[in-house]
Amino acid sequence: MESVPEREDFMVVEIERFQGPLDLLLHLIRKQDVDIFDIPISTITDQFLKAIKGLAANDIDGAGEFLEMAAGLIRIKAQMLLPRPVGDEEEDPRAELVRRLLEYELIREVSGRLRVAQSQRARRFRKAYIPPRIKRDISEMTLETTWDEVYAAALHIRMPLPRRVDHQVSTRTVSMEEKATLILEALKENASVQFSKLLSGFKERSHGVMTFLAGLELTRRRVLFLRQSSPFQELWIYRRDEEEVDDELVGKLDPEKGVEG
Amino acid sequence: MNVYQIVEAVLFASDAPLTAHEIARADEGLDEDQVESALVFLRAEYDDSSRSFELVQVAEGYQILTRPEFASYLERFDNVPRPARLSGPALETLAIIAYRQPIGRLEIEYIRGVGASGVIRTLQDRHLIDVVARSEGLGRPLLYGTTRQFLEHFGFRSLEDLPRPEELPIVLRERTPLGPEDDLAEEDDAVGGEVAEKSTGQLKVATETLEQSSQEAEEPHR
Amino acid sequence: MNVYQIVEAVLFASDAPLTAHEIARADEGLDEDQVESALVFLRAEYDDSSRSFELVQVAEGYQILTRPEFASYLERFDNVPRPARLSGPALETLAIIAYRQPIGRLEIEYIRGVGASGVIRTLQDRHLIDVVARSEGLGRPLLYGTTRQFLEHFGFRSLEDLPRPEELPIVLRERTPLGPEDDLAEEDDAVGGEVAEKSTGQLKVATETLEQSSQEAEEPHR
Repeated sequence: MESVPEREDFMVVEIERFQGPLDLLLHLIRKQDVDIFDIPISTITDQFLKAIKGLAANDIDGAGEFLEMAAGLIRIKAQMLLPRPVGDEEEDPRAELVRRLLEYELIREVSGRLRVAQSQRARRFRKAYIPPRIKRDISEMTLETTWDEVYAAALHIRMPLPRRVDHQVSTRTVSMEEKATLILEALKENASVQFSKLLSGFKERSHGVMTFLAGLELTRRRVLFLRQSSPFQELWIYRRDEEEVDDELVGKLDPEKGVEG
Repeated sequence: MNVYQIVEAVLFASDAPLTAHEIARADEGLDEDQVESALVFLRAEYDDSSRSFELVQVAEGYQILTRPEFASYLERFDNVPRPARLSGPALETLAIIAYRQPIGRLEIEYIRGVGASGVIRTLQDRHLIDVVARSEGLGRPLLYGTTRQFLEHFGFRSLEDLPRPEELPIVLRERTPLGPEDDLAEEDDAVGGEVAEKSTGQLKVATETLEQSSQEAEEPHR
Repeated sequence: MNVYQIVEAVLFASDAPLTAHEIARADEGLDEDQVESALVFLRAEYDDSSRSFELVQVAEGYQILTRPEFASYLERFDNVPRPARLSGPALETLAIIAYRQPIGRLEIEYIRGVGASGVIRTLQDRHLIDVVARSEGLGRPLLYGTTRQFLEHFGFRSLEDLPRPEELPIVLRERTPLGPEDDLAEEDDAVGGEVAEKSTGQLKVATETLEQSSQEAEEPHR
């Protein structure tokens, strides 16, 4: 971890270096060693805005994407300030952003590996000069296909569905409460549990998402914390305070409750 | 690293014959004489170990080439085991073209839901279809239709003979338009059209695609 | 003529990796097993005789390539063709497509946070990706997948050579969608009011695509 002597200097980032707003955001977060599961949204938003200052003027390709992200950050910041009703199971306003950042971080990692693979492959050369050979015209080959085959294929052609204008919203059948209970149950026995363990037996993606969100929510309430030693390691959920691991907690997911000190 | 190995690597990877002088550029420590000896050594080695390639000297320099006696295998490799039958995608595409001709690639792709340039090329190579016109639409895309060989091969006197029973999917039985304009505009994505410049970009992209695919036709398939 | 010589000649005369099945086309009497044994034999022979090239398994086939340690010599020659390196955005986009194929443009853009149509077009032009299907979702957007050329470019034998799922963070390992569907709806704003699609099964479809494309490659390599 390199030291950051001057916060102000650090903030002068060359926007051109970044592949896009997520790249920049990830840079700001990782550079300062803040918890990605508990992003100080206000600070990060300010830094992001500062970093993209003058962007539009420079006429950088994709400036709109940075501005879009800026708007999103400001929206999240505002949502964080709003008091949330007791028992509200709406997700942490930051949750989706965290998911995107983690996924983007992975993609960045993978693309780094692709880059390495590309260079390694580029050290090998194939036979370059290959004398041209006379190839028989494909039309000289006897075609065995019969009309019956063509017709059979014709019968299977189906007109694409007309585009629908309305948007389908699937009902959320998995509740966060349910998943929070699952996590707390698991933490009764042990001080920590692997995230993947909590997913075993559930096939649908929504379970993964909900468990993750419940984890985030409980982290926010300081009931537990999530740790990942590095991007490619298993995600671990740790119990923060034994006394607080209580079934009652699940019932009152109250923003005020968890914030102590 | 032996000199003969370096020489071999250079000849293998070069797309043109190289003189001993040129090969010597591979390494500061190399001179032409060393390269010449390495070439003699390599030539003998390829002969002694019955390699199917040999070191050949042509006017412009040296090259590694397969020996002439393998030509028949290479020719067979190039020509023989092509499927004498059309693949599923090719059959489907042919059916669409037969019933909806003249039809452009984008429309075919719209109906099939996947790219069609490779299959169209195959069918063209087989002389079952051909470009029959050019659309008046944006980019004036090429329109395909069936050929006389198509009729001959399947034993139809004319296109009127194509069966059109009730069981045929409506998209083939009736030449109904494929839907609102934007459906085909959306299709522009197939060739990478930008959302922002959808209307103007389309023309440009379509033309590029045509040029590109005619270039591709000369390249071998993977 | 020995089998191994025929196999060698064919590999030597091809500019792309070939499967044992493809190589077997060279002679009627050849079957895949014979080709496989010949490949084992050739590989050992190249190693034993310190050839500067070796038999490499890549892109679901075999190819003769120079050994990496000769790269520095070869890079000095203009006559030695080198594949162009891909840009950062291209690599990121490929990474996304490789893992989540088949995947549509909007989802790629959401994951990267930037527009993707230009990059997608470039990757398609270079035959690293292709349209492999069409989503069943709204607007039936095109879905992209990687090609054999993709494997070749990175020297992968198959998609299995990509970093293994166990190495990936849990969130991705479970191939969590980008969020509940309503999250994607919100994202519409970011990508220009289009409707987002969902991705379905990933690696399975990719494999099918590869099989299909090798089937469709009705023409031989040069």
